[in-house]
Amino acid sequence: MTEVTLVGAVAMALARAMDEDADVVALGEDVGVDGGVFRATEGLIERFGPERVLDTPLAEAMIAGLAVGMAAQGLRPVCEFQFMGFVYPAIDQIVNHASRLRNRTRGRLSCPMVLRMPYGGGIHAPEHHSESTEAMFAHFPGLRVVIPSSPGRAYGLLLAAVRDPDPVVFLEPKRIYRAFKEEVDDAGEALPLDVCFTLREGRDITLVTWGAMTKETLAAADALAAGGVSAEVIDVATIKPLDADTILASVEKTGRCVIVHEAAVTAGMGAEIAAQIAERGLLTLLAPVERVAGYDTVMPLYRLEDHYMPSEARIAAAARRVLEFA
Amino acid sequence: MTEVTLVGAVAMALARAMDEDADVVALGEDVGVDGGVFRATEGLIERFGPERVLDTPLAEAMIAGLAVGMAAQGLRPVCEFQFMGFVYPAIDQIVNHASRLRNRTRGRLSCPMVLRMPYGGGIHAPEHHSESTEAMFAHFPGLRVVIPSSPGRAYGLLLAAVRDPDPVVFLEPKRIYRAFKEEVDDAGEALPLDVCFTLREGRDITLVTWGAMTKETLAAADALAAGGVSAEVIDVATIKPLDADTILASVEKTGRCVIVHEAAVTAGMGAEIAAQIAERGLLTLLAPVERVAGYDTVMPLYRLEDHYMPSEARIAAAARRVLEFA
Amino acid sequence: MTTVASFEIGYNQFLDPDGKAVQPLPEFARNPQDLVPLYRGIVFTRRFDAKAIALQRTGRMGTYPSSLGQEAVGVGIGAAMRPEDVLVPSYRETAAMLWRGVTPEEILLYWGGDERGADYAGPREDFPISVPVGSHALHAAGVAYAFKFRKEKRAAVAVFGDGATSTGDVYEALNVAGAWRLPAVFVAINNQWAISVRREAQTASETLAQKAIAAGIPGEQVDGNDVVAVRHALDQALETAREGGGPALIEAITYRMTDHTTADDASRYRPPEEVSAQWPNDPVTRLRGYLVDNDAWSKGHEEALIAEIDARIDAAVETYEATPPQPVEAMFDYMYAELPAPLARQREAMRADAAHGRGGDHD
Amino acid sequence: MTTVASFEIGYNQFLDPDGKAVQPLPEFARNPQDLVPLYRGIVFTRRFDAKAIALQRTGRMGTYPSSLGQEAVGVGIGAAMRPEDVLVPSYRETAAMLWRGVTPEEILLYWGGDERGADYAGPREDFPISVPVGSHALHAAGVAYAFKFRKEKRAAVAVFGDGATSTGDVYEALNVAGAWRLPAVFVAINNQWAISVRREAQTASETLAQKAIAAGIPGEQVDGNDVVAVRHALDQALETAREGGGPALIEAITYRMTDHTTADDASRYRPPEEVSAQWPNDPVTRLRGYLVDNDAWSKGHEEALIAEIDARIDAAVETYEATPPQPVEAMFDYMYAELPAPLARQREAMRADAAHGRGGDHD
Ligand SMILES: Cc1ncc(C[n+]2csc(CCOP(=O)(O)OP(=O)(O)O)c2C)c(N)n1
Ligand SMILES: Cc1ncc(C[n+]2csc(CCOP(=O)(O)OP(=O)(O)O)c2C)c(N)n1
Ligand SMILES: [Mg+2]
Ligand SMILES: [Mg+2]
Repeated sequence: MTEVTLVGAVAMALARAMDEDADVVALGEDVGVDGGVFRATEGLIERFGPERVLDTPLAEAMIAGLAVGMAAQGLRPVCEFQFMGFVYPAIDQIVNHASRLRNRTRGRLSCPMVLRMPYGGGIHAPEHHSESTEAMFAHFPGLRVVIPSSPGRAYGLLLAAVRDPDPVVFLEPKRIYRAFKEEVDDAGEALPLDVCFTLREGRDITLVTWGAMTKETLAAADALAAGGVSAEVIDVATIKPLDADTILASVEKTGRCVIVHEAAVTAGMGAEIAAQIAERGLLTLLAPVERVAGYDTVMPLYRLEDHYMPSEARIAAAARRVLEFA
Repeated sequence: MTEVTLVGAVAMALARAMDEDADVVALGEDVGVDGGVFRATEGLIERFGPERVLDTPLAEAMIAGLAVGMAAQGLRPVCEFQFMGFVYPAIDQIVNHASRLRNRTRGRLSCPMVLRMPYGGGIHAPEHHSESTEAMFAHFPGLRVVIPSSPGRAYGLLLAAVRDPDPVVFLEPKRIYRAFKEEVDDAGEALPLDVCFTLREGRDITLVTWGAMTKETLAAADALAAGGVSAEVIDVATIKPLDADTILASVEKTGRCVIVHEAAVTAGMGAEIAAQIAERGLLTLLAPVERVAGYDTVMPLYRLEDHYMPSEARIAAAARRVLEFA
Repeated sequence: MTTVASFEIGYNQFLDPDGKAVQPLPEFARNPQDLVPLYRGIVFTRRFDAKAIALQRTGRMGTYPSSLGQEAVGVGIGAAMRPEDVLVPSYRETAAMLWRGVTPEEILLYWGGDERGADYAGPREDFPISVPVGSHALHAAGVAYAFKFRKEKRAAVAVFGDGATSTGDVYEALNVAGAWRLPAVFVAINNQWAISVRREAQTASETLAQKAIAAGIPGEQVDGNDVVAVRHALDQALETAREGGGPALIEAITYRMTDHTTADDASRYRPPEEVSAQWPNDPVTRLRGYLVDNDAWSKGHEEALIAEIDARIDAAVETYEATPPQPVEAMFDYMYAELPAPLARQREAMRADAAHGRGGDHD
Repeated sequence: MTTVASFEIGYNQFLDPDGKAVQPLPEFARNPQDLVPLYRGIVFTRRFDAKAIALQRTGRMGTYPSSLGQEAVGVGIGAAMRPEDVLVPSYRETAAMLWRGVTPEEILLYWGGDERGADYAGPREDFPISVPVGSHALHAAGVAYAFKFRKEKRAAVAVFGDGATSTGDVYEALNVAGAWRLPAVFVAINNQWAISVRREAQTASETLAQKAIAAGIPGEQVDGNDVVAVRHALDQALETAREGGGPALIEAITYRMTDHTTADDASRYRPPEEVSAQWPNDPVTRLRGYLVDNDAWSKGHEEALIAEIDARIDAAVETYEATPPQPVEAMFDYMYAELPAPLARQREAMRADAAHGRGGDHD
């Protein structure tokens, strides 16, 4: 067992994955001797050499396009995009190629690859460094979209992502890269993809979230608990394919639901979850489903950034509105 | 008044817009002497010359990036992307620049531009020619996303889009480019953006849709009418910003709602609409909200294509389920 | 101002439009008989192409992109590649694909709207056709990286058009291939048109071959209607690539003799005289001329070949037309290695809809 | 094989590292006095830069990208541009921005996390800093198109780094500028590093200037630490561009003397000796040497200049730190020309939340 941060757990999982499978290669900008600008690939080049840890030229479409070719040849590329705000030039390669090569060739060729990137706001970074457009990836058929929210889940889910035979977009909540440490056993054990993790059981209301927002949501659950409210907190973790059953079962129990994400509210992943509840869990609802989410604005520069991000107080207030609804 | 098809109305609106404002320029691949592969720019180069109707080199990021520079200088570029499947290389320019230049400069510079593209399936086209990822655009803050569903609305909404001071993604449902004709008065009158159009009033159920799916949805409404059911049909038209009020008012009246779109269901725009109903209209609902949408698969090649697209029968069946719910 | 770098772009041709050798032919072509297979490949492609267009015109197949007039490029590429090399083609590489062992049946099935047409029984590692112009050049770089990584003497060949050379993807692919000395060969088929846009409107660069200079890799032009020149350039570039000498860009100059695809009408944007002026460059007559002049081909050979090819093509059409469509749920079955639960639910719903006749009945 | 095209890339320098003229200086520099404003610009940038880093280090400002060592490039660009030209910079163009009239206050405000820092009171048409590397080169092409369209004698100048030259966007921008003969000048600041990646790892091309050849436009190298060479190259390229002669690419060779940004630690990936070996090329000492040798500068001048600059910078810091943040709802107010109804609702909800203390209280 090692005490690691979330970013430390990413590095640990990468090393483990590369150790166990010689076809795994890591590529991206500054992933080599620099160890990645967040140090998520620290130590890899020393251990696995420059043929498996590739500092690429600066071109994101190229990173993803290379990975498609590598993966079709049986390698398992793990790409790092330095920030989610810089993945957009690669969208064409991801949506038109990586996500559909298996389908296009009836399974003859496939794209086992991981597209890692730090995402989300809250670190007082410059423009374009605070994106959270996970819903965009979730909408594209053929992808998996996985978001860890703790060192342990970062380790286990990233291992699962690397071993998965299909492309996985792996979004790392950089605001909590170093927010806290956890004991993680580097035993190569993956966590299951495609399922939610119930972080806290509760009876009165279901709080659904993922990524860095688990922190605020758990804090809101604490605040609610202080007022005698028992909140269930679900970390969706794999947002696509969505494990709606776990969420629906929870809402069936509590009758009330608040969904929390920092991405812009319109057509965010919260909409999909609310829609599934409206479709399949309508009769279990005792109150409207609320979304506490980012506004439909560009993430402001850092002086106002904290006002953009859903706060514990906003989450708790929404939960109280939903709880008071009768 | 002229009888025109939807694509004819697009061409008519473009000519009108270029005629009334010398700063409007059209650019894209094959928009010049070829008149666009769907003829949406037919006649423009003859009338306005090659300085205002620009056949570009083949590069979509370039088309959008050029347009950002042009628009910041006060031109009003109208870009054509030959098919929505080829707009992805331009996403970076759209999301990182066009959608936020006004915000980034506190209004000093802005991006009055239209990003036109044929979208959707159903014309038996090759791979990558049948995309409908309107939800992706709707999720990005700072954009307008407009989709006409008739010649009249194509004309009026495109004029509005060109005159709008901000970037507008204008998605043209190519399956109904020539499906029917309408009398359209080329008088330069725009239709309002940001509002839904109620195509048919009804009491029993609300059918919400846009683009080519209005055709199947209206047909389903006919079929329901034959069974004595009065369906209200709403064409959302501007899917971002979303006029949820019109939809909620309708659902308040009917108590039942089916949302129809051909895009993949997960995190599609239907999710946003269902979520808003679950949030703001829950008490008015007499039945779960259903979505009849594309599957979370790649649009199949043409032999199976028709099985992907929501059919009149699927829509009517969903409506009956929702109507029978008690 | 001191000069710090200088570059030259060469052009190569062996057979002139009349089929006369303008310089000694390379080793592989010393014996005229050895060129007969190339001739067969060119003629096969031309006749297959004509049939495909006829199928489209009669509503028996979807949109199809003809390679009329540029068959020699694909055959030259195919002939230079080894089976273990990997082809990463765009949509107009019928000639190279056929040479590599993709069957006429598969090609018809693909353009006939059936994904099984990309599940090649032959070259299992070749990429399917790439429709997003230029995007696949990067895949070739990735494939080449895998070869280099595994120390295999193989090369990847990306083929794309003049229009594609304007895309950032092609540039990025050339650039990384250069930076990493990848065993990749890039072929830009300059057929002078990207749908309605002339080669001159794509770029101010005098040649497309010189795009290589930006990536620090060799670039050269060849007469794309001279299959000997194409094959020779590819032979050399592939050999260099496989031996660790790095990538190259080859511009093959040819002409698109017909519409962009069956959905296009080239008469809208180019005069018929421009097209007819190109017929004297035809790769078929050129190579046939050489073979006949060198007693390697006769009218009898030609008739036998046509008959043989047509029989093969007719058989392919028959198989194609007799192939029932996939079950509708096939659209789900290759999205992931294992069907995730939500998709399984959608698949079930679709089957139920289909059973109730609520499937596709669009017009 | 016949040669069909050939190209040369030149390199230019006027002042060597010791400040000696290696060739006759161009017209604008004939009188040493006329170089004093350039010297002031370089020194201003250097001192401003040091202050900005100090602010960041003491928690009074956010991440900041230093231009230490490459100030002459920006000053040369700024000096060659006319006010009515448009600058399209990346994040490291502090020198050029200051020269163009962006105020120190604005620059501090921007890096201090306030969008108002990009609402320049001076050069109203200049683009804000572009963070997505390479993407803004296309904007310069679009701006240039607008100039050409309106028949204005103006030019757009895009500035980006060596890393950026690997992006498809930069290539696409050069290419369309060439195809359309746009009045755009592209400056690639080759400071040898893209964060931790060496120039040599970006591309196999011997020079970055030769990237121009792929676009069919002129490309040349200059010594980027020689402000005379930079300004001269820009003067010529801008004049050509404004007069309708088309675009150019200029590679300015320099060196990034410090961390990539304040968030970087360059000691992880490059030896300190490599950096110290570059100090003899310093643009400040070089130009000062020339001025002193030519009796255009003295110790007294230097002291007065420093005092003047520091006073100006101190005033800017004071204003910056005294600037209250925008009202929180400012994040809504520039998204669209008119606030759409759903956003107005969100804005109201946010104001209510803020009023109830439910705004940002993150850690
Ligand atoms: C990225 C992208 N943009 C646009 C298209 C539409 N399109 C298909 S082919 C073509 C022209 C391609 O020209 P070229 O590269 O010269 O190849 P050719 O068709 O001549 O073989 C265009 C614009 C596309 N398929 N992909
Ligand atoms: C498209 C994109 N990818 C990645 C980044 C992260 N990043 C910021 S600066 C930089 C290196 C840029 O190097 P160069 O172009 O040489 O400019 P320099 O920083 O040396 O001035 C990188 C990778 C980015 N900002 N944009
Ligand atoms: Mg072509
Ligand atoms: Mg650099």
